[in-house]
Amino acid sequence: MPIRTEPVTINIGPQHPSTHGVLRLRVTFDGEVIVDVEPIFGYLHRGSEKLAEERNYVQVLTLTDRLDYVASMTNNQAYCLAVEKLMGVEVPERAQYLRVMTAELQRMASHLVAAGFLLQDLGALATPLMYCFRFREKILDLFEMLCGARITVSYMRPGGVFADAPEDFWPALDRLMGEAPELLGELEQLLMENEIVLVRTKNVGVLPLDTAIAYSISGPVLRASGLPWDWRKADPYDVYDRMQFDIPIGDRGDNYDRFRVRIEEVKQSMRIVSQCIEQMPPGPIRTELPFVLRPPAGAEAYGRVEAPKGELGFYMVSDGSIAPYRCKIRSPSLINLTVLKELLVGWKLADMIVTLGSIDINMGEVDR
Amino acid sequence: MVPFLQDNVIYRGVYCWLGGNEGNAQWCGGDGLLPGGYEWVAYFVAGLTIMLILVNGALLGAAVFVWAERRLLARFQARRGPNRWGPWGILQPIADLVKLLIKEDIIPTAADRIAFTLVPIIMLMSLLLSLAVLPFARNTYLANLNIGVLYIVAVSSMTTIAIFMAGWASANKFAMFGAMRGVTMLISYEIPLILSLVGVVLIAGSMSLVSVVEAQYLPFILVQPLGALVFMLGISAELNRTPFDILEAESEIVAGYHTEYSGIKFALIQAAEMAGVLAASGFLATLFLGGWSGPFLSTQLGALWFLMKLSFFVFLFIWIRATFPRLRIDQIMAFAWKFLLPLAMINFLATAVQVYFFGFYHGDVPGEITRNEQWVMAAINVPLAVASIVAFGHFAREGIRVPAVRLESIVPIPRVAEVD
Amino acid sequence: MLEDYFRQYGLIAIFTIVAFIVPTSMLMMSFLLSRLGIRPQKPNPVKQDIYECGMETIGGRWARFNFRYYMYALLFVIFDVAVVFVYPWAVRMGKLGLFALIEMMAFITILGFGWVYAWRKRDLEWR
Amino acid sequence: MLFQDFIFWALAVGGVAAALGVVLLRDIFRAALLLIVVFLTIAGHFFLLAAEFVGVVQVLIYAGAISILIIFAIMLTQNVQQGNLPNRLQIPAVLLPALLLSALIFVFVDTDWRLTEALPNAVGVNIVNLAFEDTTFKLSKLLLENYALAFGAAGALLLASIIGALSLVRER
Amino acid sequence: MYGLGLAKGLMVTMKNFIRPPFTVQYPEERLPQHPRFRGEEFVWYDERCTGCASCAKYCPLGIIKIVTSPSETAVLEGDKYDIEVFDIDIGRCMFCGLCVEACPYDALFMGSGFERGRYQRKDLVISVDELRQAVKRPSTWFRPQLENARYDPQEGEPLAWEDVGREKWPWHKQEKAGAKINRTVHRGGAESSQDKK
Amino acid sequence: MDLERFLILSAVIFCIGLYGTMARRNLITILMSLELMFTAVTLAAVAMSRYVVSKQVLADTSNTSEAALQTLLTGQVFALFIIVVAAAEIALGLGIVIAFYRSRETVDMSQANMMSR
Amino acid sequence: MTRAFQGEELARFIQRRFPDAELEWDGDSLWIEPQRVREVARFLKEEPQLEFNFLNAVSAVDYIEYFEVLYHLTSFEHNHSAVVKTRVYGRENPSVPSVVEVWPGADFQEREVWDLMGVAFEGHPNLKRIMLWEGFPGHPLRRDFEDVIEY
Repeated sequence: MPIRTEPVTINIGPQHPSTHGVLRLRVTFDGEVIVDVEPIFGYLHRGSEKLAEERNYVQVLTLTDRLDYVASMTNNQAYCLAVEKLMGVEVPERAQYLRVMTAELQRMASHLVAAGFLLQDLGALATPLMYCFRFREKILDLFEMLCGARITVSYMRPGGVFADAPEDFWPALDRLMGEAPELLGELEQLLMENEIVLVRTKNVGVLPLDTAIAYSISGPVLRASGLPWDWRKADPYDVYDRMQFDIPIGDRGDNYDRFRVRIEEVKQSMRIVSQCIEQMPPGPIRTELPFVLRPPAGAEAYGRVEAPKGELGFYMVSDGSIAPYRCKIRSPSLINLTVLKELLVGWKLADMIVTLGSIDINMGEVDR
Repeated sequence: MVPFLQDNVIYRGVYCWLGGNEGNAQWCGGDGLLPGGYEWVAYFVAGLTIMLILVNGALLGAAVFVWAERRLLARFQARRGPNRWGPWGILQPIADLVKLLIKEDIIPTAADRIAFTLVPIIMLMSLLLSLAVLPFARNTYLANLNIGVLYIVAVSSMTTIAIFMAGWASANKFAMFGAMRGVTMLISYEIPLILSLVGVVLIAGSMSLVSVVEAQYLPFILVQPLGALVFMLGISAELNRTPFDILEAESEIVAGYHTEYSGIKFALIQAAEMAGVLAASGFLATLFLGGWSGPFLSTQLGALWFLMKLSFFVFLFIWIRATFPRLRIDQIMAFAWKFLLPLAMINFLATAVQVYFFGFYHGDVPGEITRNEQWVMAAINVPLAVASIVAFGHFAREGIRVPAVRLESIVPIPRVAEVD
Repeated sequence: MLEDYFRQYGLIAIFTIVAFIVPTSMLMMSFLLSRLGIRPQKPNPVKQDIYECGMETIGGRWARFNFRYYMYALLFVIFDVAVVFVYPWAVRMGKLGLFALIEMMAFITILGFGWVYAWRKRDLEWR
Repeated sequence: MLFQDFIFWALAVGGVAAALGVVLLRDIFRAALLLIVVFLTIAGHFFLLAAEFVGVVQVLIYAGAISILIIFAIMLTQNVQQGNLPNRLQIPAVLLPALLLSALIFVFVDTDWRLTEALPNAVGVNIVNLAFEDTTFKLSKLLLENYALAFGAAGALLLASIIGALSLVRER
Repeated sequence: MYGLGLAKGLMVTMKNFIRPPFTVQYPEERLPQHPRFRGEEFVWYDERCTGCASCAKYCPLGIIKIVTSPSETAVLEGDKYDIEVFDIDIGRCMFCGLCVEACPYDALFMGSGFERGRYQRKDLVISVDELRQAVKRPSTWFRPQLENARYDPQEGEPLAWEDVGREKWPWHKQEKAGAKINRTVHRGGAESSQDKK
Repeated sequence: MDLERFLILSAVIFCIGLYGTMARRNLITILMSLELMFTAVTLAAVAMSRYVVSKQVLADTSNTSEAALQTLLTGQVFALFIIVVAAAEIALGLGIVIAFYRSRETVDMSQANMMSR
Repeated sequence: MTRAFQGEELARFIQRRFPDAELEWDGDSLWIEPQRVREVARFLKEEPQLEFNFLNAVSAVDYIEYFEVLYHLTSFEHNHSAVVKTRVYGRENPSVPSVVEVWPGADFQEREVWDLMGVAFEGHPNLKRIMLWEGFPGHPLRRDFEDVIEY
């Protein structure tokens, strides 16, 4: 008969050094091993969907910046796609290229943050995090040059982007693309073969493919489980159909694969950005639309993009007024969290933090 | 005057200054301040001088180490680090200390007040006590015990109890987690730690640290590469340094066993930890890098050589901390029991056979391994170390395989023909 | 020399007292500062609560722990005893000769059996 | 001798008080901590008795290892704070040790011990000093030659206790 | 061999140890700030503002408060409205710039400051007087005319209201501007600021 | 009085340990008391070794060879063996306590008389 | 390109399996009866020609007289997508069968819809508030929700 060890229930979060925002997990442990997990959230709930119903279509854009504040560009893109679908508006080619380019830069930044924090969770004392942030900082610098803000960009508008890139943006981008492989290579050298990282992440937090699909997992987490599914390929929006890139996928769906897939995706994003630079056509950057949009009454649209965290969708319903009747946000972070319990039970406390980090959630997006 | 006092530079200085009476004239060269018969005062003052040096050295060293670690870590991370207080921010630890001193000292209601308060005292005490046998220059030490090596291990094992007390007394689950993890890890690493020193003792023929330094014709890091490696890893586990810092893993259990500590108690625990790194570097330098002996002028510049070697190890500790993530508890346990323990065993058995052989060769004058013999041992032991690390390495690398991420360019082709 | 021995340990004893006094005096200093009003001392129930990520503690204070920790302690005690016995032999290895060497090897081998047993029974693994 | 006497009495009083605490305290965790204090004071006595190796082994094994094992066992079982209850046999439990103690003290004081001080100084050297200098060195010969069999038996005992204890505790 | 990956990692950190640090010593040393930077202390030109409150209307958070009254000459001479209150609550502002985008007269610009720390929330509200007195270094965000003129809010001179317009003030020139503002209007924004440089 | 005070101290601690083994119900306390008794005996052995000299050594006063001096340390060797035995005892004893706890959910000695069940 | 199923096309599939189902379609959306949601969901997932194994999103819209619950579906095998909707009438206790059994990923989304919109899901294993705290009055995403919280 085994010793009856009383399970210990501990709150991990909301005030914990590494729960990626104000996520609270009620975790029950037996020794070090997790028996039960219950995520409790809502600490950052701002009611974005309700707020969107009281703002006009352009104003809602500023709310989308604050969903996944690590990847505002892709949020903007998803929202703009939905509104454009709603209005039936075409976007000029140059604007599409600019969107794809910024979205890919944003993806790089977001994946770097995810990778950096994953390693922080492994206990790497901020060194890889600092290297990741150094890289990301250069991208954010470009964003500042492009749209005046680093995080909450509000760059895109329904019908295009608000402004063309300034002249000195292009040399700066070229410079970044020149030094990016070295920065990324350094990170890979530091971590990809590091035995400690390998033993900590390999075969830990394994998410089998069928479970991943059943739990509606999307984005790098799904790809790490082995399905080459990427909305940029499956249902190309903007000009992704003109881009050459690969979809990195993992073998087992463990933490290492998720981490590795993100790093590989950064490389692919670099490819896309350089293709954008090459192909960038001249032309207008914004379809002329009134400042206050009035989509036809009863129209509805579901616009989605492959955000760094997964499939980000906006389901918009219009009633013909200046504000959306309903703006439902399909946030990948929330839905990827559904599988958390499946992933964590049976693993140890230390793995819990890493697995949580490898899902790469953003509380701004989970709670909305 | 006993021989042990004659050898000791500081004792001798203080003793001669204060109490050198006629009986000691032949090596003091004159009378001291005190009249005859008061040698015990001189003796006492001399002892206190060294204690003063040790205590202040440890605490100031901890302060400097905090600063150095923060600066160096910042540089490793492409940052700048603290640089506001004083030149290069050198006064930062003082500012921190003042802040912690005048910070409210909170003891949780649920805590066991006595045990809670005793923890920082015990931690600092065991650290300071372990310094007593450290020779930090030629013939400069508080005491040269015959059991020096074991004394260090024994005294520093009291830290384990302190950590456990901290976790238990805090009545905090994170602290308890940290304490249980910490104690389990510390005791697991103590065995390889003790075993790795057997080789040193075998060659030196004594457990006294002074004899160990004197026996090092070659730095023992060459003669005992495995021992040095195991000791280094073991001691960094004992010090809760990365990659073995599971007992205060901030990303998992907040601050581990000292989650509830604040104010001056926290400062003392930190001081004990930081000074612990210095002490450990000191022991590493003494046991494996020749301590105060240097290539030249080791009599005069002993303290300097010692300090340089110590700084080398301190830098190594900081470097490792800046680079590595932390291991998981089961991996840490497996590392201790399946990797370090056999390595320590191999080292100890190999050294025993070698020493026996050389002792046999010497005939009647055992215990003295000459320089050439140490070269021979180094030549044997370095390849042995590499071989055994490779051999036992695969026990520690269970589950590591080549990275496996494929690139797929195509989305799976739909089974139903697309309608476009 | 016994006199020498006692001088050394006398110093260690004094040093023990000093090492006790140093941290204690620092705690006392902090306490005095609070008396002088330099250091604040304003306890309240929330402040003195146990930290558990900003939430109230779930369940009781005393969590009983998994016995896996105990297994390692058990192994440690036995190996510690064994390892300590190596030291007296190590200091005079040269003089003791072949018989002692073989005896020590035998001793270590016997314990090695214990180690191998624990390994084979998977007690060294954290399950 | 004054200093040694002072140390002796300090250690003795502390040790006896801590030992009383071990058996009388209700909080079993504190009792275990006091047990460590007893072990440490006894180690101090060993150093006083010129048995440095035994002293350091006492610190390492009793205070460092056995007490940890005891504390872990306490943490594994219930009722830390109220776990150390007295049973019903209080009166015999006080009487018997008291009787034994008085008998022992009587015997100790009454016996005419052959003391080492009685050993003459041979060739100008104090034999006691010689005997207790570097005890570790001398102990090794006793351990490995005079008591070789016991040494081997200790190894076997340790092996047996590893196997026995592991199989007792292991979860099945 | 086991440990090779660790050694590689150590080499990477050592390489970074030797390099100069990436971060800068902030107050003494500043990173270049791009002209489009959307920052605090909005630049507002009283002369250009008609008090139409488009900015207030398009602010997603509604933090701009405008109170206007017709000036004495307004009815007769077609003068613009007097602005009595123009409060921007910076404490709640999220610097999206929609107010600037909405301004039809190029009267409101983003600023480029970011150091407006205050102890109280009410101190964060910018009043009309502050806006009038502030040094006018507008950000080039959503103002292509400034950008084409390569105006740099960090380095450049403060701009007068005539210099910042998108067009040459067609409606003020004849019937409105002269009534209140006694200035001759003859220079275009873009060219003039280029001339200055 | 040097020897006697050590012996009396040892006796006092031994008797306290004896009281603990008899008067307490918690099995772990009983084991702790046993450890007290063990250390007390160790102390006595070491004290004997330091102060008491055997008949042969006393008789053969001229013999100051190492071998004869070493016999003085026999008590210390005994102490070491006692420590080994104590360690083995505590490991097995606590193992039994844990096994007992596993089947009864208690470490109370007064429950132990139901062992026959 | 992901092929979006037309409502009519999808309806034909469903009618073949559930002949008595009342279906409406319009453009690319399809309405089914609320009580039939779970059956249809299982059919959509298991029918080899459809294989909607991925549930993109569960949404709800408040149209005052009824609530519309939408299921955005995608098939990874065939790379096509569909929108299935259902209307629930009544503002007091609107309720739809839960599809957690079919797509476990609906768990948090259904809880969210319940929390914010007040549409209950029968058979959901753990239907409680997710964003807001227990005891929050009302469901804030409803069009007639009035803020009762005093700040």
